[in-house]
Amino acid sequence: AETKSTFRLAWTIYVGWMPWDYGNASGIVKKWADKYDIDIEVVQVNDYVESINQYTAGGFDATVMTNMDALTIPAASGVDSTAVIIGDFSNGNDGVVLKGDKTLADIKGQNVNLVELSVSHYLLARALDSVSLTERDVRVVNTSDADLVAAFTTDDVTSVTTWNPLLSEITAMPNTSKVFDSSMVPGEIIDLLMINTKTLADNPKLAKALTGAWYEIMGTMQGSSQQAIDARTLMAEASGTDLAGYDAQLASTKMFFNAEDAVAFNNSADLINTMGKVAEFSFDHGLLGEGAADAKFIGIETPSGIYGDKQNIKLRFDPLYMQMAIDKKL
Amino acid sequence: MRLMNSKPSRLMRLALNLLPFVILLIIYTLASDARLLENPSDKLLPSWSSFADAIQRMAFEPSKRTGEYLLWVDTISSLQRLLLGVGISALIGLVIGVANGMLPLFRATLSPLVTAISLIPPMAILPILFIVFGLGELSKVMLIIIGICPILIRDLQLRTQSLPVEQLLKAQTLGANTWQIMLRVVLPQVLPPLLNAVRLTLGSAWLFLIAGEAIAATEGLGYRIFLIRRYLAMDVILPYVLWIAVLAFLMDTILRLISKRAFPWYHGKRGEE
Amino acid sequence: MRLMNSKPSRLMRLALNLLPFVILLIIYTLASDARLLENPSDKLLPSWSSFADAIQRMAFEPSKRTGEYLLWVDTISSLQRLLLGVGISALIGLVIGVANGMLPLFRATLSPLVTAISLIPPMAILPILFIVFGLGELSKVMLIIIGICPILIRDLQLRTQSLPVEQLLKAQTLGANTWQIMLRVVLPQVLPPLLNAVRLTLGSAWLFLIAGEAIAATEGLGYRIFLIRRYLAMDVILPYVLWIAVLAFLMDTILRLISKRAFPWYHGKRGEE
Amino acid sequence: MNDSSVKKTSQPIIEIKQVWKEYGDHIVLEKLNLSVQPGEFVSIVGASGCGKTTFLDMLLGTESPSRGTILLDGQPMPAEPNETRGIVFQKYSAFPHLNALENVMLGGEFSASPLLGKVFGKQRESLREKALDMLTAVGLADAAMRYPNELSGGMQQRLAIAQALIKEPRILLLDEPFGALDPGIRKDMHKLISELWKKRGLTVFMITHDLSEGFSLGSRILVLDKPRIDPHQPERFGAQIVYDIALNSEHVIPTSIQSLIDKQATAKDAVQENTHE
Amino acid sequence: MNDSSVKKTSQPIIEIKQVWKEYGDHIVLEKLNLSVQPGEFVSIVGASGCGKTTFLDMLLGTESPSRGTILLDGQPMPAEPNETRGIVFQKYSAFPHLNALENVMLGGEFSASPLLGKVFGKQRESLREKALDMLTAVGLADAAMRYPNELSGGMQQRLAIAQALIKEPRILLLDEPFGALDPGIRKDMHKLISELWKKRGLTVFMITHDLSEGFSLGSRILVLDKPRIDPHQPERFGAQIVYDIALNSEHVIPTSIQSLIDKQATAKDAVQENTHE
Ligand SMILES: Nc1ncnc2c1ncn2[C@@H]1O[C@H](COP(=O)(O)OP(=O)(O)OP(=O)(O)O)[C@@H](O)[C@H]1O
Ligand SMILES: Nc1ncnc2c1ncn2[C@@H]1O[C@H](COP(=O)(O)OP(=O)(O)OP(=O)(O)O)[C@@H](O)[C@H]1O
Ligand SMILES: [Mg+2]
Ligand SMILES: [Mg+2]
Repeated sequence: AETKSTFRLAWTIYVGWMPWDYGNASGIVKKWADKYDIDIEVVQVNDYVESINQYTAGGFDATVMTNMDALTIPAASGVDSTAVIIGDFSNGNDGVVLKGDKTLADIKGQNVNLVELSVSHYLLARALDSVSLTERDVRVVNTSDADLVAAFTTDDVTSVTTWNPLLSEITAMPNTSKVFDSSMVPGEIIDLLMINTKTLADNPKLAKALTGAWYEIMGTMQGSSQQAIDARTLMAEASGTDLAGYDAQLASTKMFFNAEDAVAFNNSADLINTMGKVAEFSFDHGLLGEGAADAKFIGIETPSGIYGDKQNIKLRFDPLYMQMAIDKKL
Repeated sequence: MRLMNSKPSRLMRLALNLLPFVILLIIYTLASDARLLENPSDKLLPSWSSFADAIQRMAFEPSKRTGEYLLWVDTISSLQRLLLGVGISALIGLVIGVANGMLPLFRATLSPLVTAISLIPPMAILPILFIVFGLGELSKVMLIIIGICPILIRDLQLRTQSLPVEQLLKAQTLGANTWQIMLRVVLPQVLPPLLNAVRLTLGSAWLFLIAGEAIAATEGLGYRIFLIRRYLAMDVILPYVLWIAVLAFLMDTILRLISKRAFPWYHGKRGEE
Repeated sequence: MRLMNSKPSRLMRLALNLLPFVILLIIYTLASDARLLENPSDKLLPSWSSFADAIQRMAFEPSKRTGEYLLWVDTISSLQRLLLGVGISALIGLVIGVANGMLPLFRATLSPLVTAISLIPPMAILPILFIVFGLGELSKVMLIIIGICPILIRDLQLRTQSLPVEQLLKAQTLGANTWQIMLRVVLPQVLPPLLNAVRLTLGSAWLFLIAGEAIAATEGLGYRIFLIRRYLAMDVILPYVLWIAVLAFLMDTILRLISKRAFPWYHGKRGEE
Repeated sequence: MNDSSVKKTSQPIIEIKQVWKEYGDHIVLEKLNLSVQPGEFVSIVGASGCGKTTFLDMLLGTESPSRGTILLDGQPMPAEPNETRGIVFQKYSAFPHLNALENVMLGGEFSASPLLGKVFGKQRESLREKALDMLTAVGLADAAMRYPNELSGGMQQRLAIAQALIKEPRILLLDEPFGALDPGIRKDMHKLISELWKKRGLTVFMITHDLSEGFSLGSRILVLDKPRIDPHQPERFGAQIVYDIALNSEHVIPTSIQSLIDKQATAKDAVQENTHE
Repeated sequence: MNDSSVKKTSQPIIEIKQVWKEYGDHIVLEKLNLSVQPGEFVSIVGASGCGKTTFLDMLLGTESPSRGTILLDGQPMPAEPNETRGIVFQKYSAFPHLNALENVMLGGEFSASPLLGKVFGKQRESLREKALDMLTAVGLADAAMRYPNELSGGMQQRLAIAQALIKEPRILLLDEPFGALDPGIRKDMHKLISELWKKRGLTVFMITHDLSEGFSLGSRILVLDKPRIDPHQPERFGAQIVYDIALNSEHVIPTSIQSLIDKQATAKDAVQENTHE
């Protein structure tokens, strides 16, 4: 057991994670850290994958990531992690776009530009499923997210799968059709705050401080009071857009502004089903590591049960701290 | 008269100098107009007025979020990283290059290692770098150092080795020991080539800086371009790119002038460099 | 005896050559063992046997998804892009460099443009590159070209200009016109420096290749490294990085040998280069 | 002070009339007047930096006079080097990427093939033969296949001479052609150039620092010097032809001339001369 | 064939006993025997590539003999250059980044300041004065503040000599010190070196290609040559000392010796000599 007093949280620019920037800039995180007599350094990392890699390598104690990346990077690397806060799920924030006036079935035979092995890839697989196609019917071209918008303007690119804000930039271009988005598979792309399970066990203060801060931020940014608008304006600018742009992104995100909703989501049986799909997709793409014999190689613990190997639980959904927020015990 | 012998007059030369830039500007304006006519909210080739707006916004209006003038904040933090990275590389290059060049025992030990390192593209080991050096300022500076140091070391080693052996012999007949020869004969003579080599590697240093800032930073020229790239805000990106070019040009010019002033004996000899 | 005068024996030198590599290997092994002891599925510093497995898997077993031998597929497509980019750059560098160096009118027109282009970091203008050259193979090759061509042009221009003016005068007294002088006097003499310059820019070419492949590709060494980074499979990344270093070394060696064989008159003169 | 003692027999090949050469404010040469008959061997001597090379450059066509005219065969001198005037420099004489034979053939190839500057087949054979003859004439037959960097200094100068002569120029310009050679080799070269001059009826201009060389080879010797010097503004007066002497085989070198060569034109020039090296 | 005519008066400063020098299979020098008294001026002549520089390198300590011994004051020769032996090369004589004065002061600074190689204050003043005296002695007082690249060739060699002499070496080694100079300047340098030699009681070894220089300066002349040559394997026999002549002021140069200098050791060496340039 190792108790510490300074911790590092990494976040990357994404609509559902901008609150951390606001919490840091407005002093809310510091306030909560002080309350638990710890220090929390909030670090912005531009490269999303790099932030998770650093977390996996031990460089951060807590990091934001999606449910799929939590499974394929830290968990698959043997780093036992716990989802302490479920911040939101994508409800239209990720989508498949084709050039021209098309429907999803037209995607057959096309090149699809996306960030390979990411949630976009997963979403595409789900989209193809819905029209009885498989990945073999398209050709996936790995394209870095930073360059996707520019790439879409070239004639070589006819279809992409991506997330916001790239998605809204792309759909704003003339002559495009969004043929599928995450609102058609709600609750499958989930944004989490992960904390290393061992660190968490030794230092529950960290989770308490972060959860407390998070729900204070949630309360502040919601609605149309001047304070909320100021908060969202700040988040908008930090993510490189303006208030209108940011609000549009928020609209396609199912934010859990209240801990109650998050806990309900966490405890529902849908979560374990979703994680099962994700695990199967990840296994099919070799993301669970060479040692994985099947999709159930890594155990995933949720309040409604365990998916996969009970001896090898590396990913946990634990509503304890969100529940404490509801109970005002923080 | 043969084409190779016909030299433009001063005025003519100036006109020729400017010609390709004028052509580029015209092409840009035409292409931009055509795209904007088709889609007025096209962001790819912004009009000149959007550039002016963007520059005004980035350079002369405080950011709403932090109250800072973004262009200057970005410039200062990028320049800091760049100068630190290049400065440290120059120092390492000088010390190891001279030692490698002068001392056979050092050379035997370090030369193959330096060669091996120089063969590895730093971009390919970015993840490793970030894990070893963290995501702070250090890793960005280290990326520059790892990228350009092997080049500087090898160049300085070569320069040291190509000093006329007569000079080293003569210094020995004057009673100097290795350390004295290094300090008083070799070091001052490789400083001008060092400045030269630094000028040549500045381009790579900018590349590594931008790559590093794209992965982890909260300000910097490369960071801003990276951040804004996802919105395809070319009205900001292009001025930033030009600004980087201007900075690169200024740094090159300053280094050249420093070298000219500080080492007259070097430049008197070979005016062409 | 002065340190500068003490030379290692042949055997001693070999030992010194290897020393730093042996130290590095030992450090790696210790660090890897320590991490694996703590977390047996740690991927950051894999054990030697995981490397062997990964190499076996990537190089000698068909991929489950595509049935291809990934390492070779990646190598071939990367090499194709690299050779194409470097080859075209060399050609452009030769033609424009020689024309710029020989013809004052050309030089006045193109030289400032080349300088300006060389100051712009190619990574910063990627979106423009895509739009102009598309997202296919062309853009990756173009990234290499834009990255190294200005360097080659400037180097070749310098080499052309530093040919002894006596040679050009003499050729004129032999009745040659500009074209003939270019073809028979200048061109053959700048080929060896061209090969040399290509060798020096290969490192940058690899950088741009990897950067280009990281942005959009379906195979290639850089593509694989960036893709695999998503699940931190250092057991694949490290061998790939070493493989790139080996390829870079081979290409450098081959170019050096070609130059030595094809231009004996050049190397006889200055053995050191 | 132009006490030429050469008889004006026929149309002069070179005529120089009131030529001045200035670089900005710096007057290098002034009031040059000279008339040279075909077949003369003109040695040019003078202190370092006094303008000898500049004078030769004007004959070559790479520099033009600031004032006055230079006539070649009664016509204005072409403003570029061409085949009428061959040249041999002290250094960098041969093209390093061609072997001796190819170096000598090059001139022929230029005129035979305007587009490629390279000939093949029969044409090449005949050029080759001609070039081999020329190499034999300068004593390089055995080294035909060697690259210049495999030749000694003397051999390189032989090659340069062969290269210049194969175009059969009417005028041969030599700028300190033997300055870098060892004494023994130098003597051989003197013999060679004397023979070639006589055999081919060339008009030769040769710059030399070695007075005895100038006297023994030339049929006429020009001495360049500044008759007046303003110590504070040495560049305000240019060098002139202070002696112009016809030579026969028997002669003594006047000590006054020797002293002219030994001095350097001005302190400033001495520095520049060194920088040129 | 070691017909030395120097009387053995005192302990010789240099003694060479049965020295051979080989590079791999290539025998450069063989069977050298020599004894030199303090204060002698030994001129060394010989064909290009015959091993003169190699011989000097052994005296300097940068090369060691393959066989045999070289004694300095009766002790084995140190294997490195040091202050006992000064040297002047044909080129690259001065440190380009220091002006003339600093070049001459450098030797003093090395011994005065082991750590920095640089002295300050009073110590510097005294070194400066000593150096200025030396510069005056070689006639460079006016150029003390100039960098080597601002000096003419002759002035650079004066500087190199001043630099060597300020350490008061017992032996001065000169490798074709005047080979690159113009004839006039060369004569001045001969005077200078003769004076310095006599005034300071130096022992001098000087390589030269110019026989008359060797004869007029030296008190003793060594001629190196290969007495035997196998035309197919020229490297199987090394050069020896074929003449060792004591000189007085009146002398004639034997033509046999002149011809030895003019030839080059072997055709192969001629190429190498050129490559060295
Ligand atoms: N292009 C030029 N611009 C300005 N000054 C020049 C130029 N070329 C030559 N000079 C000056 O003209 C003078 C004569 O130079 P030149 O090379 O003709 O002398 P030289 O007699 O050939 O000397 P040397 O014997 O050293 O070869 C020198 O003072 C030189 O500095
Ligand atoms: N380090 C070396 N390795 C092999 N051979 C060498 C080496 N140094 C000199 N030689 C050979 O030794 C011979 C003598 O060389 P050296 O330079 O002493 O001649 P030299 O008499 O000084 O000639 P020059 O008059 O041209 O200066 C040459 O054939 C040369 O090739
Ligand atoms: Mg001249
Ligand atoms: Mg020698």
